[in-house]
Amino acid sequence: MKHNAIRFLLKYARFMILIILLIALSLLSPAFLTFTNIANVLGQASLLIIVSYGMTLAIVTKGIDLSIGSVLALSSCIAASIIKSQSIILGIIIGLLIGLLCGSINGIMITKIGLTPFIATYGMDWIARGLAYVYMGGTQIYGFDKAFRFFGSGQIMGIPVLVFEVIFITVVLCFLTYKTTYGRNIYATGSNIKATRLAGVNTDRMVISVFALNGLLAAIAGLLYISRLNAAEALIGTDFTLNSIAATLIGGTPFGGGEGGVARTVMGAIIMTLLINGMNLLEISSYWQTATVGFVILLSLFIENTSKNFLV
Amino acid sequence: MTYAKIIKQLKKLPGIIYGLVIIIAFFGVTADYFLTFMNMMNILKQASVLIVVSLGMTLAILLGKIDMSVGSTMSLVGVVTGICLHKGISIPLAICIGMAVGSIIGFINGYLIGYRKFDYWIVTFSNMGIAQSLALVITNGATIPGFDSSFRFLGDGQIYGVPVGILIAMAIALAIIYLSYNTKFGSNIYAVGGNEQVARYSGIDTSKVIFKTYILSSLLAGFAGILLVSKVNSANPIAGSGYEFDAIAATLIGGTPFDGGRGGVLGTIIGACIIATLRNGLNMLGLTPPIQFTLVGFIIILIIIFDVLNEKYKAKKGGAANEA
Amino acid sequence: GGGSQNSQPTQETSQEETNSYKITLIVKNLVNPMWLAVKEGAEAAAKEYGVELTVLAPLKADNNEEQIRQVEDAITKQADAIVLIPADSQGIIPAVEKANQAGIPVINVNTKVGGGVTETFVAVENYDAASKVAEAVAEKLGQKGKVIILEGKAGAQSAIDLKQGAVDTFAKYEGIEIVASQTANWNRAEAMQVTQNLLQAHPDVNAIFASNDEMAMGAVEAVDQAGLTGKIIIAGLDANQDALEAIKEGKMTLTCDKRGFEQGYVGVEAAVKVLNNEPVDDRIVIDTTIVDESNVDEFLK
Amino acid sequence: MSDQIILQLKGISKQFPGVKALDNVSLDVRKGEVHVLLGENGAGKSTLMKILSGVYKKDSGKIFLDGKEVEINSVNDAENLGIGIIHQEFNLLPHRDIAQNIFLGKEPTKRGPLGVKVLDKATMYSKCNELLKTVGIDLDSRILVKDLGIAQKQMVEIAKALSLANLKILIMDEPTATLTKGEIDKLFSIIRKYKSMGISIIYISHRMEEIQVIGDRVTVLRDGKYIGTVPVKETPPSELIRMMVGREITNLYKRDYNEPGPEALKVCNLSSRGKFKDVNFSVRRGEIVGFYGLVGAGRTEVAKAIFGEDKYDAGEILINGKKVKHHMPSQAVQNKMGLLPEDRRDEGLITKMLLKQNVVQASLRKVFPKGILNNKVESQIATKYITKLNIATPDENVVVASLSGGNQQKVVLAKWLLTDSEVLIFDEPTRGIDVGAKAEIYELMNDLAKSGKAIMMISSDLPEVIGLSDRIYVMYQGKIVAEFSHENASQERIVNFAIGRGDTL
Ligand SMILES: Nc1ncnc2c1ncn2[C@@H]1O[C@H](COP(=O)(O)OP(=O)(O)OP(=O)(O)O)[C@@H](O)[C@H]1O
Ligand SMILES: Nc1ncnc2c1ncn2[C@@H]1O[C@H](COP(=O)(O)OP(=O)(O)OP(=O)(O)O)[C@@H](O)[C@H]1O
Ligand SMILES: [Mg+2]
Ligand SMILES: [Mg+2]
Repeated sequence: MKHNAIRFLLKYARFMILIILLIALSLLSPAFLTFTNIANVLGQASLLIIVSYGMTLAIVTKGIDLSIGSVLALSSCIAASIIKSQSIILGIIIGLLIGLLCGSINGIMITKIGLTPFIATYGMDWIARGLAYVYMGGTQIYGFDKAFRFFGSGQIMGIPVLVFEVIFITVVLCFLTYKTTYGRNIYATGSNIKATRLAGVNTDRMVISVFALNGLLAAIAGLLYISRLNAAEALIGTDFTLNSIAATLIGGTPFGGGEGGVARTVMGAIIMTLLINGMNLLEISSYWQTATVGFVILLSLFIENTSKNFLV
Repeated sequence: MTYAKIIKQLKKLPGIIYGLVIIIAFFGVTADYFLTFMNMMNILKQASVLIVVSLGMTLAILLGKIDMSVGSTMSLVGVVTGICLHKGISIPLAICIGMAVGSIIGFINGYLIGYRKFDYWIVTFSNMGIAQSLALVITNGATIPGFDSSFRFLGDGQIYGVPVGILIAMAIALAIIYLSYNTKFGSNIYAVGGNEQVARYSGIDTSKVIFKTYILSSLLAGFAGILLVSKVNSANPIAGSGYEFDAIAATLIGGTPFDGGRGGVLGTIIGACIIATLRNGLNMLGLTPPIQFTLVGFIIILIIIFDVLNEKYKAKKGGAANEA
Repeated sequence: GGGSQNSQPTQETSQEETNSYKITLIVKNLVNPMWLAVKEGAEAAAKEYGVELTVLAPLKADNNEEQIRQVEDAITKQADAIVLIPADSQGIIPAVEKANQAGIPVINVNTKVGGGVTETFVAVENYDAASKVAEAVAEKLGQKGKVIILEGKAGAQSAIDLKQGAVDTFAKYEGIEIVASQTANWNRAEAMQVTQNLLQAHPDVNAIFASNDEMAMGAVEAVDQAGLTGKIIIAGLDANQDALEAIKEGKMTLTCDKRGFEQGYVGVEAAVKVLNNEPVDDRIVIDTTIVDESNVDEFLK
Repeated sequence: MSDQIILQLKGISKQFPGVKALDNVSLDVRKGEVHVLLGENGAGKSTLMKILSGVYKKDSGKIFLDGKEVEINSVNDAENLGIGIIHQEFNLLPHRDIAQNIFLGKEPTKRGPLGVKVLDKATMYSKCNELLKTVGIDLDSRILVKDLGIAQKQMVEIAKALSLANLKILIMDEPTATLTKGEIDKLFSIIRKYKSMGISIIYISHRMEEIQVIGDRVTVLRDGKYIGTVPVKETPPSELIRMMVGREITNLYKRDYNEPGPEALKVCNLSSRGKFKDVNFSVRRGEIVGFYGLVGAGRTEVAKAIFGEDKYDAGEILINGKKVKHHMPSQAVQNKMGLLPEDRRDEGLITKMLLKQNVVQASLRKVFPKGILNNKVESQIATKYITKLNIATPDENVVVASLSGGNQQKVVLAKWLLTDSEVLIFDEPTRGIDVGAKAEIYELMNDLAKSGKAIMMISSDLPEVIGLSDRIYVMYQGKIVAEFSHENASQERIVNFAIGRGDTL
């Protein structure tokens, strides 16, 4: 009985931290626990959640994707110009295709040429960012159609549309990774690629598809991003790479492959967004922001480790 | 040393050295003024700070781990040293205080990762944030300006036309090369990175090895921070940010992969030189940043592909040799 | 060939002209429209005076160390003059000193270098510009109200100057209270997020001072989504095109034209004068202009 | 050998979450004897030895060395007491060279510049070469371990254990599982030499015939409990097996030879530079075809090439008469082939995953044709195989890493049985498996053959090869040098071919 309770706590340690954070912030700031603020936080977390899903999948396959932010920028910049000059649908399709393409190239460099994921995606990061700069030539594209803006900044019953979109993507990805043989093979590939290959799984295809999916998610996030901000420029998304790694790890997907998963990452991304929200509300000097995130992460590790020791 | 011996030593160098040679040859042909003594010194000087941080990063990666906090440790140590200098504290003491503060970051990293078995990425990432905040808070976000010339000599002085910064970086590099290839501690780092369980089963105190390595990494980062401050003659609280990724890149380009236990600092030094040469060369060609961006990515990937193919070729040749 | 050379005579022809000067312009970055304007101005001057211009910027935006490298590389390439917009006033000094030693004149633009010898300073000081904007905001506020400041990247020189200019100016008005000052890293998305958050804590805020137009546009989006457009004064700096349009639409209140084109043009012009041994003033002031709905049409392209 | 007792273990117990691995086990070891530990997979042999060598901490019990009670809390403690161990699984760093591995954690040092302690590489390499000579392997001590064959790695492990300065007790946990006859003989002569120097050896093996040759006394464990200690000479193997598994095993190699069906796998002139050359053989339905050879003979390489894991330069492969070219194992699996790899930990299992997940891994497409997983189905299948193969595990939801070696091997087997492959390649199928389980596996293989599957079996266990195969191919230096039918196979002739002497008898 007692063990079960602790096991539960351990499994949901991240969730507990989230709850503690919520309680603490509600007590500290009256503005925190309001409908609009919570809706805001969820809307703000959405894009991070989407890109972090891609990062999580890459990390589950024992890789990493440093190009997420740049692929996001490149695909959304090109999409933006088409959306402005031609049609919304065509822009979206091309944007998604570019994401898919960049991701697939990453996957191919990793599997067929044998580059490590870090190097392949690090190189892609430079290239995609550079191409975005070249394409935009330092200018910005702004002022999109109402219809397009709805995806990123619309609201339904006061709740950002983004939230619904993220829920949809989450359901799809959870199903894909936890409930299908494809998902199982992703985890197997991440745990032991050789044994998985020898068990008859086309592991190259697994890795390429994961990175392609990754690129696609980055492109989706990019489209929502420009829709939300009503502008596209080459430098967007720079912070997404590091933040998505952080959200993945805080959520509890470790490096080393084969463990964790997208369901945990939601938690990590929301915790990170809440921290920023809380600090803004409490007017903590921006100098302390990175440290606060650091402290909270370390704290969560402490809680997790102590409960683990308690269990044994 | 005889000629044959030199050749033998050269052959031991990581294959990536060819990558460096090719880049130098390329820019030598395409960019005016590239192959001048002054420019070579420039490149080395520009590489020297990166070399020093990358050495620490390489040790962490050899452990099979990583140290994300090196960049902000650089900043923190830099501003602490800067503040001390402005308070009139003597140069050696100011450096010691700065390094001591930096080693606290390493101490926390090492303790939590080595003894408490916390995830290395999360710990060093958190400390990256904490060190960054501390640097900003103690300076109130502002740059600490100008120091006197004896301090500046470290990063910016010259001896017979050779910048002092290069000499210092070289001395540190030699020490770390020696440490990693010729001491028990160095060999233990490889063992822990190769397989922690094997190391433990062989009687190595793996926690201690991890602990010491992280302290060393933060000390090297700290020293790089001081070199940087001396070179730019001012201490900026965000000066080191971004160095962690460059250091990782230098390490990986130099042939030390993430899984740990293989590779070495020698390759990293070449890796850092490749990055510095690339940036310098592209500047010398007068290319605009967008094009530079794209080219940096392409060239890094090309170099690594070249290296991977080279390794494959070597492996194949080795296989054929076994036939005999 | 690089993009920077496309807009000027090709290398061979310019090298044949023996008297064509080689000038290197180093800016803070090339991702902000402001510096692009500077680049364009410089290129226009280069064309006019027939000089060979190289424009460089750090790959990592606003990185001091890279700027130092670029100065060093320009010295190696034996540039005739360097036009410099430093990302860090103090950090750039060693590079300026090196240029001095090499006998290469340095023309300082926009952000003042903290030491070394410069031929002239083409001044558009961030501190002054921010003061001007803050004053305009105060005026629109009727000298009283609650203000939020959106800061640039923590630790960056211009972020510090801009914030200080605003803070000092607002302090002059008793009725004005700065209720929050947070960083949004020059970044539109972050500015939107921070503004959303701050609007929760301070629903009664009257004005938002953003240290650049990017962040101001983020604030515009946040305010728009909160349904408060028109009720909150939003001010930025740089006079980016989308900010100007927002002013025209009434979503944003004012910005400040820092006249990037002129900065670049005058910088190169000053360099040519120095090289021709013509006299230049120690300080060439470029006037900044506040742009609001009254005069926005003059600035819209 | 004297009767002097050097090591005594008294009442040792050890509990793992969910398993009582050792329950009040006592044992004494005499000076200069080879003390064999015998027991089924999961009996607790390795656990006991890990306690003795300082890897695990015991829950209770006492250890006496030379009559004095000792505390062993770390590997260093054990080494200082002169206890060396060769672990069941490899404990080598692939990217370091032989000498660095052998002296890992105890590198010789000297005073270097500035008086700091530095590695004494010269001494290390010369000592290492000496050691390698003792062990009887002719290798340069600067070769990286990753470039060694599996048997050579094992010899390096042995050298590593022998490098201990004051060696008193040497534990060998299944040292011969990866060795072929030649190396086993070498190992035995080393053991005899050390024995004569008064060093005691604790020897774990599942190969009954070895015990007769090298053992002095045998201690049997079952389910973590002490069963008894008997002298080898006076105890027939059948009695040892009875003590160990609690029942008689009369006929280990049970095999019904039937008329084989059509050729299922045919390999023509297969060559791969530096690995093997002009390999020709065939396996028919209902046949078990044995492959024997020394280490590095190239058997595994041939298997991997057929399976699409390795590339080959020339030759062709026919399955059911149809030419195939596998670029990757997934294609081989689609062609109804299965490979049970020789290295279960790195190639056979996903040790982080659950038992049931491993069992279905190679058959996901078959079991879940819609691509959607079903937990219940998975559990049902796994439970069936746990019963069928007698896998010792609490349930199907355990992480595979926590199973004993033999039981892990059974999981790999289960994985391939589930696939319904028609051509099965078994690379060392019983490596590290106890006699009881071996008997079960042999029976399964016999059944598979009877049901018309074609089995290619690579094995370094000669009695197993002879006892089970319809036909036997012998490989030497990448070439097939002989073929025997089961009627005319003789141990001596096979060995002679395997060591390259041809038919000189
Ligand atoms: N680290 C561990 N965690 C949990 N259970 C363990 C662990 N190590 C061993 N066990 C369990 O303890 C029991 C004894 O295992 P041990 O490895 O000692 O068996 P063994 O006699 O060496 O078997 P084999 O002949 O297969 O090597 C088994 O049930 C095994 O599953
Ligand atoms: N002399 C050698 N030097 C280096 N590597 C070798 C040598 N001999 C064999 N190897 C390697 O050892 C491994 C084992 O060889 P292989 O699998 O072909 O032998 P095998 O006949 O299957 O024997 P076993 O299954 O007993 O290992 C292969 O990877 C092979 O390349
Ligand atoms: Mg065992
Ligand atoms: Mg083999």
